[in-house]
Amino acid sequence: MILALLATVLIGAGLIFFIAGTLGLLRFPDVLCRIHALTKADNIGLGLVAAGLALLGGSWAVAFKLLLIWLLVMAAGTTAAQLVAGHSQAEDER
Amino acid sequence: MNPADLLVWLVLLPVLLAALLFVAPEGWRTRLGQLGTLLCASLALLLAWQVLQHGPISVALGNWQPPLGIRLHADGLSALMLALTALVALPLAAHAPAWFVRHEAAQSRAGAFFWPLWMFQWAALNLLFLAGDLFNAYVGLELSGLAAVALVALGGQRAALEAALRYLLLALFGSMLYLLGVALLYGAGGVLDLTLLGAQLEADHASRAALLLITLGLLIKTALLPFHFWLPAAHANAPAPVSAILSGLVVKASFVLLLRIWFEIFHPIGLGGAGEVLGALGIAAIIWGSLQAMRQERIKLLVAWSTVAQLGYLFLIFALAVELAWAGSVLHALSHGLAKAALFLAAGNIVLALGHDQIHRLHGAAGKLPLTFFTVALAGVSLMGLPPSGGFAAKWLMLQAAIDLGRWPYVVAIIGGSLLAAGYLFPLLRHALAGTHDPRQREGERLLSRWLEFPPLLLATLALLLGLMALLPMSLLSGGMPVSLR
Amino acid sequence: MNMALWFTLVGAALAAIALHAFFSRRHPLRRLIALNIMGSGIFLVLIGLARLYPGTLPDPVPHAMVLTGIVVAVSATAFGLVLLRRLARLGRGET
Amino acid sequence: MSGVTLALDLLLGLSLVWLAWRTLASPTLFGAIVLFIAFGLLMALVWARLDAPDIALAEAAVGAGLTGVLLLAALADLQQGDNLLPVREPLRGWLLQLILALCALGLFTLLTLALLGLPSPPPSLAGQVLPRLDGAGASHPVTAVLLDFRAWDTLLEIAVLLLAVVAAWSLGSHPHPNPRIVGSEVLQGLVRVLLPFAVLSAGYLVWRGGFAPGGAFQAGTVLAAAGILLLLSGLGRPFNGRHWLWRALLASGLFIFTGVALGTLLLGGGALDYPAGLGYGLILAIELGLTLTIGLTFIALYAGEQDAAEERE
Repeated sequence: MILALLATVLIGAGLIFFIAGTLGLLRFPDVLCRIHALTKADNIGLGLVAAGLALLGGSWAVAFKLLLIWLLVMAAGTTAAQLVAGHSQAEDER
Repeated sequence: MNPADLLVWLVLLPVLLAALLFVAPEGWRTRLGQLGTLLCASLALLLAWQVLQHGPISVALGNWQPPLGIRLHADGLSALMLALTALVALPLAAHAPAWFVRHEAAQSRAGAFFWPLWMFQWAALNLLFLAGDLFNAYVGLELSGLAAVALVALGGQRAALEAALRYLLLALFGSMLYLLGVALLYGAGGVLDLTLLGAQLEADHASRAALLLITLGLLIKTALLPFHFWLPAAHANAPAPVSAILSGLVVKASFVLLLRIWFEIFHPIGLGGAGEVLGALGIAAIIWGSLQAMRQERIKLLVAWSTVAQLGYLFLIFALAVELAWAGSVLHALSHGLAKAALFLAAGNIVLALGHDQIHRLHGAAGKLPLTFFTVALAGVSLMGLPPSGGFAAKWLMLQAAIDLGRWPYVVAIIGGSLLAAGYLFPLLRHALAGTHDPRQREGERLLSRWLEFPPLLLATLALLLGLMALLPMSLLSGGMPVSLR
Repeated sequence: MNMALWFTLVGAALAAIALHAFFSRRHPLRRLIALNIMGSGIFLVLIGLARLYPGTLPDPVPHAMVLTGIVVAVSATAFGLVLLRRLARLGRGET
Repeated sequence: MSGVTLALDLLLGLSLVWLAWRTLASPTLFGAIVLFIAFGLLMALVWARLDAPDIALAEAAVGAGLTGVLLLAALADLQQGDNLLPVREPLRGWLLQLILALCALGLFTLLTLALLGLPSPPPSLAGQVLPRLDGAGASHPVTAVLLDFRAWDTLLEIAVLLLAVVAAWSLGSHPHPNPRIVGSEVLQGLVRVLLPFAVLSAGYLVWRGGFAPGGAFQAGTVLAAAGILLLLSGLGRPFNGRHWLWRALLASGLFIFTGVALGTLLLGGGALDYPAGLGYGLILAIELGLTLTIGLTFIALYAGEQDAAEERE
């Protein structure tokens, strides 16, 4: 019961980060700011959701898989953000 | 070999050959392709013989019987279409390499890629002629469509690529409509096997909608008027051997599938009223296609528009739903397949030899290319439906069916169509035969090698002989007549 | 309303929208996208029908059909795109 | 709770339709492609909702991922200079617009009537499949249908896949997409990390396919994604189609599949009728071959054929 409550809180908090990130993506003026909002918020947001789900999953194996997913998404997200930023910088300099 | 195994071999052998031809070095492909053609064609003729001797043959793949498994089924109609494909493929195997070598404008690699693509097409055609399962036929349609588009694109020029792209988009759209219809039929009947579906279906909303979608999808692929607009550009801009395959065989595959679905599933549940529409469209195609063919300046476009007109005859069966018309329709598919393949190969030869394809500049060309224009004339006899050709026998059967039923518009259309065909074929021959003898032709130099000239002549002769031997296909067909027509 | 039936209707709507776009758009890239969306709509109809089967597991036959359909669709799309690129390069005068 | 899921299903369906509309109406090609990828991801969610995890995996990987990459690569190529393709979308006449709108509406009405009129529950083959799973070479029903009951379809689908490569290569080589990210060290770092994971998860997916959602298609696409990343990062080079070995590898899946079909036929059992006890092994062999072929095929379709001469440039 306490576990379920904790999980709900974690997932809810994660969703708030997602919403904030999405708002930033939509409202911020330029590419770099948008990336900033997106990656910061989504990394933590996904982490919180994954943590909440891990509590609900009920086994270490599930928790480990969720951890792996979080790490891989962070690695991919970081790389993509870096590539987009580099591309936008190159466009600006042209 | 077990006769049932032949059905599996007829699909798998060309698939295997296509893969081998792709892997083989480009220099080996012609020989390997010719050898493979010989093998596949013998198997097809052997199967036709078996069906003639012992009646229809079925095989359940993986020994899983329908409704769970997939069934291949060879009846008289399949046997005839398989044999037609083999009879077109054999002369083509001699003609195509010579054509690709001579044709300078094509990409250097077109000849090397022709073989694997054609083998894929052959596999798809055989599959569609044998298919007993609606979804399996969908995969066959996609295989055939993609191979056909790639074959058109072998032309290499901008016009060929544009035609190929348009063909691809419409072919895919047609398959989508077909698949949507199959999905509805599965929802309504819970099976994919053609025969089982026919026994199970009722005339409800789902089957009516499926009828409409499947028919539209296959009409686009068969290019019945008003869905013919992609055909002339695609068939006229493709390399000549490819045009022969597309006009002679590929459009017939979707037609045969439609014929089966219509008479095994929909006709029994009494949606025959829609057949009148298809028959009327058939008449319209005969008239409009012929009129357009008369207006063409280029040989290959004329021949392509003639295909639009001749495909119209095939659809008369949907309105004249009786045994005689069924036999006439199938016979027409056979004779048109042979004659049109001959005509396209001959047209390609004329373009190769003269360096242009303008009809009004053909003045006296028959003197330079007597054999090729003789081929054009022979194929024309069959297209116009003059005795003793296969075209004559086919039109005679349809005519008799129309008279028996008292359907006078169809009688007029069948006879008028022959006159219209004469209207676009005679000017071609008149231009070629007219004119003075050019002294330069007298040097005895052959403009075309015999590998180029004899294969189309053979095809045109076969189209002519079909009329004399019409009893053979008729006896094959009588075994596989759909129940709803008996 | 039944959830599976609802998604079959969504599939029907997707097919109808894509049909409209396929004929009202001219750029081949857009028309290929329209065909892909039409395909998704049809697949949705099939899988919805499969889920209407009253068991714990859906009917696997439409699932297999859709998996086959997805691979066929991507093959055709990929070839269409290569054809498109070839045509574009021809238009730019490259070989 | 059911009220919430109902609302979510309604929302999911409506957003799918809305996203499709936005995709098709998008003013720019780039926008259309990006929205199409998003559409694919939403589709994956719907598949999961409809208890179709196999298709959810395939849609996310193939439908959204691979098709998206292919579309973007083509767009990058098309936007280099003028070409023959229409740039502007001329507004069609109102009559045509009206007819088209009526056609679309007609199709929707036709389908709705047909679907609502279906018997409930509709007849299906599920009752045929489930009792026969014991005799099949795979216990996961979808894999059993794909590679045993209807293996013939799958064989021909692999033929379509090879045909797509042959067809694409028959058009001649096209330049490997060469965006600025090639050579990015960050990307190379990521690829080095991801590559072992990709191979591992491809192997896992194939093995899993025998008894649970997964299989050769999903695994092959994971391999293809790894390969495309290798190309993009500049760590790998496109393969040379002039070498027969590459072509043989591309065709290997089809060779194995037709080999099994003809082998079973020649041994007298009937094509694709796996001998008792060998079903599982044969299916696994076919799946491994398919995984490799599917992976290589998608890479080949993405990168195009590279002539040895062009590679040296």
